[in-house]
Amino acid sequence: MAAAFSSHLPALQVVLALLAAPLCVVLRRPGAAWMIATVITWALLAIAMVLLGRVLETGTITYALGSWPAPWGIEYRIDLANAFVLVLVTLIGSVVMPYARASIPAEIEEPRIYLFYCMYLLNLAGLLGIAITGDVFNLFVFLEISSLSSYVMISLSRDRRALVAAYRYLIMGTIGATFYIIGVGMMYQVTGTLNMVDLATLIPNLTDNRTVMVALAFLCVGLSLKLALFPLHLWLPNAYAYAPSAVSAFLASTGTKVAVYALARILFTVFGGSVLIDDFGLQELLVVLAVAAMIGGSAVAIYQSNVKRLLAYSSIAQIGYMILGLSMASVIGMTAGLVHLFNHALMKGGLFMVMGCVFFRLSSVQVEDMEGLAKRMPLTMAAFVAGGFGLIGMPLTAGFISKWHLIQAALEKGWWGAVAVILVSSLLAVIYIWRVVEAAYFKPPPKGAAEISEAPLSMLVPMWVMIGMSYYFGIDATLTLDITTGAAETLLGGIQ
Amino acid sequence: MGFMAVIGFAVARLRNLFAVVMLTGLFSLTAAVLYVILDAVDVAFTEAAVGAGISTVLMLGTLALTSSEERVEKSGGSKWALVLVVVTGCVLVYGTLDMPPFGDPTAAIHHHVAPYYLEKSGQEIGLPNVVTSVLASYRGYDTLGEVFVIFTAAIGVLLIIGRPQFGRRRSHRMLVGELHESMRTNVILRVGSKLLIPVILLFALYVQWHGDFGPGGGFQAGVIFASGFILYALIFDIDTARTMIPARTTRLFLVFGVLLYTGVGVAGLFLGGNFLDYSVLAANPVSGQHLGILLVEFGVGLTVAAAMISIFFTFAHQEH
Amino acid sequence: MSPEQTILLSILVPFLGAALIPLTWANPNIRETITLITGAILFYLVSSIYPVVAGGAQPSVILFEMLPGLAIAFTVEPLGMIFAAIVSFLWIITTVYSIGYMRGHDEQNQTRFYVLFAIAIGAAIGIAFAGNMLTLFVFYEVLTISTFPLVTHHGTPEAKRAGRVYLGILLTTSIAFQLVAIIWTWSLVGTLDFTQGGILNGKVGGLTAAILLGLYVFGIGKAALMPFHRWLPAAMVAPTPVSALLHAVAVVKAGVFTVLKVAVYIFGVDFLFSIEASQWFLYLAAATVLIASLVAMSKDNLKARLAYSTISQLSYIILGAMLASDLGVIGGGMHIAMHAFGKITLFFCAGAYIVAAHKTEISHMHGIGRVMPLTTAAFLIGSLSIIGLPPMGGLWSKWYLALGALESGHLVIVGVLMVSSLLNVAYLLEIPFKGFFAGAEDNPEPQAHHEHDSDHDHRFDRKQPRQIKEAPLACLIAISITSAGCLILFFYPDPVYNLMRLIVAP
Amino acid sequence: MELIGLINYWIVIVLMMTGFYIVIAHDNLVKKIVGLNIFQVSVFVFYITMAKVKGGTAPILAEGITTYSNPLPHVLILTAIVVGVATTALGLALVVRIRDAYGTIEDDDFENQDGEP
Repeated sequence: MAAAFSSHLPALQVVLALLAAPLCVVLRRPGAAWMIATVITWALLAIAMVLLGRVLETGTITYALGSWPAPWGIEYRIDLANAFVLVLVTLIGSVVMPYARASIPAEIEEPRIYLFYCMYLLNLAGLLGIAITGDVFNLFVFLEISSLSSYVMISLSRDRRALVAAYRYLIMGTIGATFYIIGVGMMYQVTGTLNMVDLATLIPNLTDNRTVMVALAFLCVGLSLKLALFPLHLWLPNAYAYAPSAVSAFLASTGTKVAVYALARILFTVFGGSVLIDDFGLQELLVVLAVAAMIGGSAVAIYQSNVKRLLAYSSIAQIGYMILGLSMASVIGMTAGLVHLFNHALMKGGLFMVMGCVFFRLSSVQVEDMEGLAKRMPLTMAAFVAGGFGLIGMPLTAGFISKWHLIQAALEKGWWGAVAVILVSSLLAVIYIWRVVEAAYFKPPPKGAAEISEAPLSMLVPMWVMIGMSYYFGIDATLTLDITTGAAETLLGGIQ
Repeated sequence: MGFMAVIGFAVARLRNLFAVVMLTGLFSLTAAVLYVILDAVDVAFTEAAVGAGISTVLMLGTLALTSSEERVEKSGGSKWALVLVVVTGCVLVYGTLDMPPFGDPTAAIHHHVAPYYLEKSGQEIGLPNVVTSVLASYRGYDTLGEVFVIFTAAIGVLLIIGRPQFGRRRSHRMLVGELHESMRTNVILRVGSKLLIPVILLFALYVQWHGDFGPGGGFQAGVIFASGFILYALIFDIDTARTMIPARTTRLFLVFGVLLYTGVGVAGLFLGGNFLDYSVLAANPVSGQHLGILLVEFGVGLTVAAAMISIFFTFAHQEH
Repeated sequence: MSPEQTILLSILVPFLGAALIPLTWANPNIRETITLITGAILFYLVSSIYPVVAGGAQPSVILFEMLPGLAIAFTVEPLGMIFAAIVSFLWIITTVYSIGYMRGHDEQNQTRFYVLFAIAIGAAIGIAFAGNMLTLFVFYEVLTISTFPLVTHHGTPEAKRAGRVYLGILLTTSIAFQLVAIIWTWSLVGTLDFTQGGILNGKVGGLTAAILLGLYVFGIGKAALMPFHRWLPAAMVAPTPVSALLHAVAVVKAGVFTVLKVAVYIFGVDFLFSIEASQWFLYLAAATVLIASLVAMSKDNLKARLAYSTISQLSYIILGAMLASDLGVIGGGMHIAMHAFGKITLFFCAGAYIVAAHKTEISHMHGIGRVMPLTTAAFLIGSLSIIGLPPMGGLWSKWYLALGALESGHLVIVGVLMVSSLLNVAYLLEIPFKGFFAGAEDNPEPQAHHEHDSDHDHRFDRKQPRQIKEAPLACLIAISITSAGCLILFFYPDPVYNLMRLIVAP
Repeated sequence: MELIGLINYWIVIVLMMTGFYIVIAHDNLVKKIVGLNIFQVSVFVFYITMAKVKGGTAPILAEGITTYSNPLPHVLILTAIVVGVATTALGLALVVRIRDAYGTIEDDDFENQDGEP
């Protein structure tokens, strides 16, 4: 039986999560729902790892849903790039879930919790579905599953600002999705297919077709809204700032990352990447936006007093790094972008988990309230410092690896301005991390501050596991780099 | 289409949200008519039921819970909005320049994937309605995804505004406000609808099973079924309607629907096919497809109906 | 034990020590014993590698690959041997000193202090033994981060401000310049291994080489070349043992050591000589030597004066590197050793003044030599070594630097060395002379302090009966060992010299 | 003329942009969702328009008919309609909660109440 199922792993990767979600609804018990969500996430991680291993061994895997061959049916197409993303998403989920057990009840009303886990599973399924599919319209459907469930998860926080944040995210997200289907429609109109590989073979015959160009523009704008590329990032800061902490940790390290992957997939697999190199202005545009995000995001982060918001702005800057890497359309640049996708997910996930621990004890994530916190929550704040080093790009952290490659790629292209921007952005990161560190380590606790102790072990351990991984992949980056280099080569296949 | 444009502008200008919502319903209805003209009967069916029916009711419900007048706004931001919109529009128009002319049978769109469906679905699936074949089988996975979207929405609405322990407290007046009051007292409406509702429900069932042959299918049926109930609740009493289908039941149906669909897919796995491969469900591939589509459409119908009803009642149970 | 294992162990030992120290939470005696034992083991390990290196071998070990093709690797070559030996030896001494100082001064958070100290030493050893530029950079940053809490040890607003400057400059330079230089080098030549003769030699054009050199020299902020020197005076808010070992030896020497490494193994002496830009940095270093000396003269705070003196002395070593001649490099390498012993003595003395007499300002130290004769005598010895007068070790390094300057034909530099020595005399000898020979009546009236009741505490009245009130014994032991070191190095500079010869003529 | 064949698309574009304008220019939360609806419906019309084949009939197989309109866009739009209504429902649910929490459904009132941008 096991052997029979092993060929169906691509389908199970998504379907397991889909199946588990309704089960949570039926069970109606928070503990049981948590248990299901956790076990399923771990199982999905295992599946993703097996798939990654298989792709490394034998190359691209395809799976025809309903046994209808593409392009008539929908196919799953797993190469190194998305196998890598699948592992990332499930990995983050696997670490966040144990953490959620204590964190979620502190931030969501008890009777809603079991439904929350249902939403989480749907979100996970949506993200995995986006990553794994080889069909542009199927991507839209799963994009919507993940988006709708993120809106809901964000709105569950007890802070009323989360409602407005979720609403705005919903509006912008839906506009993004609508732009995306306009683009898909136009592509379908001139090619007659929705399959990515099929599109990739047809589009080169349509160079200079204005419809294709506009389709590309709409696809890019739509996905950029989802991945919060400057200046389409407006929904992100509040959404991450006011969402429940476990949700922030999960979404910040997966949601935008999957959208970045989707953009790369559209640009490089579907459009063959040549659109970037040809005289179209798209490359320049992406670079400019990425640079603006890197500087702007970091600069605004400095002035935030809500630390989760600060981290959210930092995310906008870090997304700029990824887009910069992608837009270089070179193997090193793409590797840098993809490896940063992974590394940043670990670091930012870890940092949001830190803030979850802080919120758990302090019921606030304002810098002023965190004064003198290092004495009272030493392990938590040490994790913040450790994660912060990653954002800055100190050696031995995963952030260093990303920065190393990004600078190398920029040097290879001779883009000195980009090098300068990367450096300036890292230095700005020093400042905003320092602000929090200073408050926590060098200020006395505010008068009348409640006696608080360390966060519970069930939150500390996953948090440190996440931070620890960001160090592990900073110290020995050969594994991630081998995979991302392979993935970059796959994605860039159209260019070489 | 010109009519739709007029409605669109009217919506943009009007401040009375009530009127705006009604116009939106009208907009959807017009679109539905248009779809019929353009040969998309299935879509027209759905649009009419969803766009003109469910969406409008939900919006009205929201208005009753919030306020029905839009405040006069400052015009500061809207200039930029206008510029942005015009630019986007121009880009789109630019994009149309290389599009095939309207209705051109030689366009690429009609010559790559689509002909396969039109030519082969007759033998491979054996249903006259190609839309159903594509929907439920060729692209059945999309449809599965979409069922999950509606499932997400239903659970999401429950999470956002649902009462955590709903089903126990029954005393909440629903709030489609004055509308509701006046309807309830209107004898003609009451009698008329009493006659009508069973017909609607029957019609829904017909649409459900007929989807294989003519326009119709799970979505349409589900939405119509839900509409029937909603109508009943509007005209009679929300609590009575609620007792007929308690929250637990809706939720059970909701879950059952999605599980049915997914289950059919998984059954394909156990029987040696790929996920959602219906051909292996029966000895003969074509009858396997038949069976699969039937079950799947039923799952869709159940989910959609349960989701719509659940969403509606959740809204209706809000206190002002 | 093979040399390779020894290398790994000697990097591991300080970190192990750091891990053990917190386990002794409440007991200072055990804590300090562990530190001492760790130091002793470390010194034993490092010195056991000496014969191997002196014999001309360069044991090396690859730990693991960090990036594909780039490993964390260690190679012990003569320069690193010198640096490691100095650091590990002086750590023991400094620990002895710390025991006296930290207890005598009732410092807070002593456990944290010892832990971070051990980590910093580990990082310094890592820098010394680094086999490629990436490894060096990693430990370089570890050193920056681990010393930061030591600088802000007191947690006062002043310490915080200083910490900000410290971290700001060191991180900015290393991230913005050094890292770029390293990555650029990597993408140009595909290796970062320290190689005899240089890896860039002949591979890059003049302009690129010039920019790279600039990125490296400025990027190594720890070398405190002007205008990136501000962090060093700022770091003086730290407890004195930190200033002594880290900011006179480990951290700053890590900086100039890196400059030397880059000059010798990344560029290669010959290639460096052919780059015109090396001349600019030569003169920038010369300017730093002079300006820092002048600033030092204007400082009344003893530790601040010593800090500027350090800046000046560090540029001697940069000078040696930029002379791009064999003798210059030898002089630079030797100066690492000579200056280390001299300057640590001076800082120990400064700390002793703080602990025993609570004096920080030079203008309050008149007559202090009569109260603390041993300390002040040691100060004199240290000063003489820094100035470069016989019979102190400092003579040799200046001698070779001057020879190197002559060899390269830079007469101006010889002049700079002369003038600088004179300035050293002026700002360093002031303290022992006034300490021994000036009385309280020679004190300039400190107007600002006049209204303080406690004002007379700051002076030592010749008419009062002499009370010898020396620093704690532990401090004195440390001071005497290091000042003896200055003397010994005059008579036996051979170990250092021989190692340096190996670098230029293997 | 070729351009005449495109006029249909242009009208659809005007519709889309009307909806888009309502979404971004209006501050009222319900109206934004209405705009979103109109925007999406217009996109659906766009899809259906492109599926039309002159002289074709609805894609329900029958004897004697050889030209059908393209069925695939119909399928896609069926899916998209449901996605649309799901989004609308969620959006409206959020509006209801926002109204509970803030007492208003005008976008620019929230900042004033929360006291930070």
